[in-house]
Amino acid sequence: MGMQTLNDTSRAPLKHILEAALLAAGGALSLDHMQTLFESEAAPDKPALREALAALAQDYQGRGIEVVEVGSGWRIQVRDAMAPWVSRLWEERPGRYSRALLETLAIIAYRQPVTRGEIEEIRGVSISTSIMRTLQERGWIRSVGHRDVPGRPAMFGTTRSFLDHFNLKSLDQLPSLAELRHLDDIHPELDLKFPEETAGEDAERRDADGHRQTEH
Amino acid sequence: MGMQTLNDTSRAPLKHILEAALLAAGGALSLDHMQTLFESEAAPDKPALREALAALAQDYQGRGIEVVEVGSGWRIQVRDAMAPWVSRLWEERPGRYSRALLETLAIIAYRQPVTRGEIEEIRGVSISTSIMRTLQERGWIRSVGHRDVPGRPAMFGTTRSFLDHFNLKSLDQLPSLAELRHLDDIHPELDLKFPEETAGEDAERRDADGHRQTEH
Amino acid sequence: MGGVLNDPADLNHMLGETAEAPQRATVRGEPLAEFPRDLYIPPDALEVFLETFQGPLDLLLYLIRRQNLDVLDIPIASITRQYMKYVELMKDIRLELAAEYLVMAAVLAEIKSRMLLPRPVEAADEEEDPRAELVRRLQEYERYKHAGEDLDSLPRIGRDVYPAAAPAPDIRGTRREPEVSLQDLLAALADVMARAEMFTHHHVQRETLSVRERMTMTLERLSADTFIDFRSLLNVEEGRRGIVVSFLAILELIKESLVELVQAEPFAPIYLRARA
Repeated sequence: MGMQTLNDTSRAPLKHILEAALLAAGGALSLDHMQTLFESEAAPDKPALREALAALAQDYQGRGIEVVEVGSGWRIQVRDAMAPWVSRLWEERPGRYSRALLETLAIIAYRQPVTRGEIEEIRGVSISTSIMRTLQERGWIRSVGHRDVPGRPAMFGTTRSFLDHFNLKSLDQLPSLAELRHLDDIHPELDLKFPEETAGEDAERRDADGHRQTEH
Repeated sequence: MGMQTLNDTSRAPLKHILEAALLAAGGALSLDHMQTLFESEAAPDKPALREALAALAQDYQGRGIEVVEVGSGWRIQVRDAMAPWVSRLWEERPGRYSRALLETLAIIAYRQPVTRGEIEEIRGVSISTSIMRTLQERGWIRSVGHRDVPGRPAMFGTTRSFLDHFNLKSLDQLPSLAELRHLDDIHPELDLKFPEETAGEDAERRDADGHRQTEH
Repeated sequence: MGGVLNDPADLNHMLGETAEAPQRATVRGEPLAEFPRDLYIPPDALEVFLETFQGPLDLLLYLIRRQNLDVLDIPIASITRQYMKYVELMKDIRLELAAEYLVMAAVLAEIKSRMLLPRPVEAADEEEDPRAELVRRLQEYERYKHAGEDLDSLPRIGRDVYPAAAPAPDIRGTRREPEVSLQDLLAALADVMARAEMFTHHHVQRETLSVRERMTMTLERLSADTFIDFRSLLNVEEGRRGIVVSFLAILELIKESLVELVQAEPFAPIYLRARA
């Protein structure tokens, strides 16, 4: 391990080490992972890493790249403004995702943990095995346990790679779901409700909120 | 995507477009390829590209990355000086040694010089060659001679590196076998002390031990 | 719409439907279920249909939305009729329609019949609207349909997001050696000793450990080729204890026939060498 004694951040500024590591990784690195790049006694603490990343982000102002935080950590990526040129690097247009795949992924993202049966119930059709396989192979979903019902079906949840892929830092950043309305809502002028009824509705709405929170 | 059809390099300096493209490509781009990123009438000529690349190279002075010309074009790469940190990105996680290896090492430490056959006798099972090789490669044991019996088996003893690794001045600092019976109570920091110092604590430890045992 | 699919309107034209479908002639409140007999069905109709609609819920939503109806107040008779028209058409061209479409047809028929039953005025409040469950499912599906579209519009790697990467110097991934603590080592020893029942014989003591260590050190200094002066193995600077340890080590080595001892005559220097 002779070379490691060179881990001398006095000569290489931390931000430049991180820049090199992030570019070499070609994807997101967590702060924990960044720390493992240093000898244990020389490892910068997390505030120091954050500070260096902020400094790097500052350096990138007005440039074609940026430092962003996504699900599994930090990465350097090309700015939107560069897309006109950069998108021409590849002749093939990126493939589109089928509606079935997107809807399935959306249900898993918003309702996790959720079983395949539950997804099918919401979509009203059976889900092809290839969609579940594709989502797992891409590393966007994974089995997170089994529902304690007959058959013990696997429950699925999304992964950090899913967040990375869609440029999200956390599930909170997903657009919010449309609210459900109730049959009674259609003739509000006729519904001279009793307080109990309204209270009940409020409770239901709160329920829906609470539900959202467990999803995240 | 509603991208600018203008490819307006007046707003994005050419060197930043090239930087974004080279980093998005993650490898070398030829000057011809770089030109295809622009609308044909807006495409910079090769001297302009070279000039922008030179400017970028200038910007990277003192940083962890560099612009270099390689066979297939130009690329941005991580500087060699960053190897100590960057190489750790792909480092295998340190594994764990098997119980068999640790037992073998312990027997060698306590019974040296000892032959493989003698270790096998104590452990009651044969020892794989790979264990002996691993311990030798690690520099913790070495052959110190041959036992004068049929087959002249090598005898093994521990090395100075072994002592260094376990932060021992000499083998004396290892607890005696009798003490090992109370292993649960041996704390690493006590193990590092000289016999004279531990003598008093031994008594204490035995006390504590008796106490613990009544609890169980 | 994610734009993944052909516009459902295409299919609509194919079916001879228009957005004004509800305004068509009706008999006793029921529309005339007429199909153009000579309707041209393109050979890829199955794909178009299956790709256009994700299932019965999606088809129903389409029928509701294209007429700007409120999902909470579905004209169930009219929607059922339109839905059945699609299902019949699919059957006519012998598409293997997913069973879910037929199940939904039954559900719609059931709701329709329940809607027709006269309900006692007092009971009307407690009794749930027969459409309630369907409405819930439609809304539930619709929100995830939109969520899927939202997901599709998020920037994503490969289409809108380009992670930056740079080749790194060509280094062999260094292998980190496993860590071993003294604790691990001693635990291993305690185990093996317990197995070997060596605790019962107290013949290995701390003292012999240093002798054992000295045996190793002594052997390292000896070779089979040359003799070494016995005295050079005893370091006076180590003091009395050190000399005793060295001496015991040498005796032990002799006992184990590991070294050879040579003395030319009484009181002459003693020489040692490793046994060849």
